[in-house]
Amino acid sequence: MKYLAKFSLAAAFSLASMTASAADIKVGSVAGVTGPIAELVAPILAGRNLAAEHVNAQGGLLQGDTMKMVVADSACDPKAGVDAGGKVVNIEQVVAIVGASCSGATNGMVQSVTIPAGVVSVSDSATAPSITDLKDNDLVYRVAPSDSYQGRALASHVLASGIKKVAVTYATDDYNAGLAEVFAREFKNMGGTVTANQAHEPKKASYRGELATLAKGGPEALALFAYYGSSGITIIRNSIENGLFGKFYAADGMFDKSVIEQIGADVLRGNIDISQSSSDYDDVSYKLFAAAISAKGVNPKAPYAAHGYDATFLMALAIEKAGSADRGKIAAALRSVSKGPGEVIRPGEWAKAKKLISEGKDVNYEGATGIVDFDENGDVSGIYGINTIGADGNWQTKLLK
Amino acid sequence: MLTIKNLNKNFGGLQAVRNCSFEIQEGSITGLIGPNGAGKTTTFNMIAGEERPTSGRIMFEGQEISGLPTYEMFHRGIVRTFQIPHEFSKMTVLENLMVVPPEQPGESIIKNWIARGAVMRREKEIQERAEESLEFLSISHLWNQEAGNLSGGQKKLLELGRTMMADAKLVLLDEPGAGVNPTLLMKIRDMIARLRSDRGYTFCVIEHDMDMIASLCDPVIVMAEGTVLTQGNMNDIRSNPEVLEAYLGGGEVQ
Amino acid sequence: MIEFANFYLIPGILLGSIYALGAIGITLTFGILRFANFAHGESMTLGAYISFTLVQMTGLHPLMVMPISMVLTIVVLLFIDRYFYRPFRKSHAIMLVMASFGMMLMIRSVIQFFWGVQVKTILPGIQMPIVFFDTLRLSPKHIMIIISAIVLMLAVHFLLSRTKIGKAMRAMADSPELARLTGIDTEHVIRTTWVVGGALGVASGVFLAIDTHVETMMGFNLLLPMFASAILGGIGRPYGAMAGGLIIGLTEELSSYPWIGTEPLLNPGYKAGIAFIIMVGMLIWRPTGLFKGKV
Amino acid sequence: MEQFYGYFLYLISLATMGGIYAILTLGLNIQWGFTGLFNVGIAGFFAIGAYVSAILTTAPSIRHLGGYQMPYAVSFIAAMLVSACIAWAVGKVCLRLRTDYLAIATIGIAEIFRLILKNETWATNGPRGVSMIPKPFETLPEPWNQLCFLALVILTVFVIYLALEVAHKSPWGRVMTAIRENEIAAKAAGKNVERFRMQGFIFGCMLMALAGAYTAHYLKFIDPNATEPLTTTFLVWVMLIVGGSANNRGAVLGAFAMWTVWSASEILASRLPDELAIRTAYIRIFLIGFVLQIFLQKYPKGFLSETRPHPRAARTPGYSEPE
Repeated sequence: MKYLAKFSLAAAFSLASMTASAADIKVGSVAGVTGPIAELVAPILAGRNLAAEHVNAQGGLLQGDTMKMVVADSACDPKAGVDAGGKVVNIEQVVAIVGASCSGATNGMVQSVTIPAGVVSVSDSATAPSITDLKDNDLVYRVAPSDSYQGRALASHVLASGIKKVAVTYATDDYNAGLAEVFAREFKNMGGTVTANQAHEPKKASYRGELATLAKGGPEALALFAYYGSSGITIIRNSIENGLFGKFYAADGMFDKSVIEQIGADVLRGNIDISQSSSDYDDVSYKLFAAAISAKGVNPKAPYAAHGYDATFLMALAIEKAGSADRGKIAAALRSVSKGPGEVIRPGEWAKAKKLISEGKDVNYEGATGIVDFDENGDVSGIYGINTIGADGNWQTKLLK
Repeated sequence: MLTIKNLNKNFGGLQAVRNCSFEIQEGSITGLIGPNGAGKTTTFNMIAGEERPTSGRIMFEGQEISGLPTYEMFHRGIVRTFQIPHEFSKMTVLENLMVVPPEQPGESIIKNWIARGAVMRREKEIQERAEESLEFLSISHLWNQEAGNLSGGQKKLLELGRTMMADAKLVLLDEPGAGVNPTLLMKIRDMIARLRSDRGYTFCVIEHDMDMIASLCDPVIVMAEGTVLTQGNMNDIRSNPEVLEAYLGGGEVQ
Repeated sequence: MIEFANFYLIPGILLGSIYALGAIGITLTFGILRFANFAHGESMTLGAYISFTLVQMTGLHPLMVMPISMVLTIVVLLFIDRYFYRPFRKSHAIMLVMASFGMMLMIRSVIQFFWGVQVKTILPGIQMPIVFFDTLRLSPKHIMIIISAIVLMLAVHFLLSRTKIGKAMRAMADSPELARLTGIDTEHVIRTTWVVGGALGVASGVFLAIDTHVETMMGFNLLLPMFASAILGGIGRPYGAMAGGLIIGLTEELSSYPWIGTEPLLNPGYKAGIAFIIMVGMLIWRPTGLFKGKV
Repeated sequence: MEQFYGYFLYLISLATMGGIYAILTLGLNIQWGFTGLFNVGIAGFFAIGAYVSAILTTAPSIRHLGGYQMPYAVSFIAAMLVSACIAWAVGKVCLRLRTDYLAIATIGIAEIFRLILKNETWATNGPRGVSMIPKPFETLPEPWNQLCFLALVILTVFVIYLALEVAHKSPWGRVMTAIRENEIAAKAAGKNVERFRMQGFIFGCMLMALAGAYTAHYLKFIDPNATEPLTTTFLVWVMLIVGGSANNRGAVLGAFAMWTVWSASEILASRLPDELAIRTAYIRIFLIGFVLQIFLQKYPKGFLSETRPHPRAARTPGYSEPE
């Protein structure tokens, strides 16, 4: 009996140590692997993993520990988000979380798991303004800027390009509905006219009827808030084929190669401007990131891939800065590594950062998506680019100042 | 007690019941005979509320009841049995009977939670009554059998037992003797007679066994091609040439 | 007025013919195998994905490879029928509904596993419409889809009215017991049902893919309108399904026409609910459908 | 030590969600197990409950209807009542038709409901959902708040279970069984079949709404994605079939077992390399469908088959126990 007890205790401990071996520091990587935005998630995960790879290749965390990303599926569903968060926090004992992807899943996960558990999280693609309002004990951060910023940025861009009257249509999902709301409000405030503002149900076969009504009242362009896959491409195609709209303004849900592939570069050239919470593509930080991820066969401009990288890299810096895999200390360190004072660290420069931190110096991460300085709400202001189609038939980005 | 006036029932192009009118007197055991396809069962279905008449009226105790749903008919005291027994096959014989009584407080889901006492008291009464019925039918030894496992004859008895559990006034029996051995047939006949005298039920019986009709029923109504051909006592019927005609040479009417 | 035709009527007819083709399969399984096949949308998706792969491999037009993808999809359907539906032939229909329910999840996740969830295009690029009489705009691919749909529906009509197996199918949809008594080989009829329903399903999937794109949820999104079409037309009535599909497709598109004033009559966000509302109305007032199907 | 505390917390969350699913399965068991109604719109009634309770309890917000700050008891009851009314209307139309129609109609209802949630932004904040929903016991320290919430859920499951056991064994349950066994005979026995079906349908839908309300408070957030049919309708069906329909214990068992499998299978999947881990997510869904098929074909009764209590041996002489 005694032996049995001893044995099972030993077995239990070895099991426990197996799941959290001394050389691993686990970071949760929660993303909507299945569900409505599954198609966007693969490049985001690639971004996150690239950051972890850089860390591990250049000396690892703390005493050479491996930064291990533990994937969990939040399915864009708050139920799944809470479940996924619970698993990485409690079973995997992660020290911090990158994610979740969708605002809804993030909202559920942080409110009912990570905030109570005192685990810090950095989302790379949750943009809902409501996340700003949460009582988060300084535990919820995001490198994806709130929609409020992007809506405003796009609105001013549209006016700046000489368009005074637009029609707005948005897909009924959390991301696009929010953006459209901000855009329409800001556009009006800045003196523009919104001739029509209509929701549309994603994934329908045709939007010709909707577009015909939207085209009334003489709008000069269509402001389109949709994911490219669920309705965006169909809407552009329907519009062009039927001569309803020729000029489009869209947000980053539309930013994908397949828009060009499916519609054709020549038709779209000069006729589509897509705002994107992006990066300064001339910035040295972005170039470092782009080179590294292109080598993996992933498009560096894929929506939120760069954000995935930055979120993960910041988390690694916070762990290093905290000096231990202690959840509370990591949370406390996160903001300080994101902004000055301190020496600037860029994507891929882990070895340098590690050395500086070990010498007790401050670091300031300037990432692929910009300077990523967390404000008091854990948000970043972000920078926006406008993508147009270049002579080579690819997206070309101009930074919005 | 029951009056049927100019009843019609069409199924698509087929007219199953045609201008059918008859009366059932209180306290009688009325026989309903006729060749296959004469519309007897359809008439039953309409009286019991399973089918809605295309036109015509059904009056019960002076009230129009045509087109009312089955449970309404049941609550007015019209209870039926089926030619092919319909039992609740996975339930025990006792339960089969205990389902039937109307207005059980336990049939309200809420009363089961808040008025257990009343429910249990009524259950006890019902169970006693069911056991009495089983004894009357002399199948009490089968009380705990699943009804689906019973023999054809036993199922017929169970059908009869169901009518005893209801507060029936008029009982419609659809071929109680079909597929039953002669001994049991005699028993069923006696039971029907006793139920009339003891409990005051009125019966209407569809039956092909003419001996049974002759010894049990008065009057007898003959239906053919969806309408009433004639009615009277069995002797009159036997000598009626139209009836013989209807039965294709009268082979079945002895 | 011409705007009405261009942007509401023609898309409505187009959508309607896609629904109609899918609904024929639903109504046939409903009539002959006596169950609501929840996996029908997924067989459309599967057909579209197979066609997509074939187009990628051969570079041919989707319509050219469609027959091959029909055959492949039908093979899958027959396999599914043999191992997942046949064991329930004698059970209550609801078991089949549930089995088809599980099948829906299985087929879809297999598609997602092999092809991924990225949206794919089967016919890239923009096709500018041909303009008739200066105003009426018809895109060549839409003409092609509508003509192909009409050809397929005529083929179904020929099959049901002229061939022996077609007559047997109709007999079985009318009354399975009677059909069995008259010596119809029911298994053969059932296989033919899968063949016909599958082929039409693939066609409607490919047409939808040509009009829009290939996507893993495309079949499921069509399921409700197709059920509605089948019910509207009367269960077990292939001609009813065709009419029902057209009506539902048209109503969906016309619902957002600015009949009164300049605003769409119905918020287009609710477009997907139209099919359902027609269906409920039908269930209340005339559950047998336009063509007197089964209840 | 922390690892074990983690396991403990995970077990709490597993049991909480399992318990919420048990409420759903018990609701479905009334409909399918007792009454034989094929409801595929579980997500719709779940959503009704979740939103009604969320809107009634949240603090005022510019984003959605709210600010009523009602006590939980009121909001839970309101959620169930609203669901009951909608269930009544649906039942009125569909219950007299073949069972498949109910399936199609309910799946339609669920979709319509999602459309309403997405489009009526003034009330529901549209696709962005209702955030900062209060959670019972959340002011207690960790892990007591979670334990108390779990206790609330388990207590609810237990009370519902007892109530349903009583109902199943009662004359009400007897009539329900009779209707399922032989509808014609039940009608001939004077039972108002439509009314009993309606009762079953409404009671089931009320429980689904309650589960929805609990979920909203548990997640502290609700949006239309949380009412996705895959995890709110299909998974519940598999739970009931696997556990054993018409058996309340089976329903509860199936809910806890399948939720554990569903949730824990991901822990294994996350051990795989990334590329595979992403794809495994789809294998999980495939397996859910496959498990359903296996149980339908091989074990149609599930783990626990239906048991109906038979009346006890009578006192009247002449009765003997069957051999």
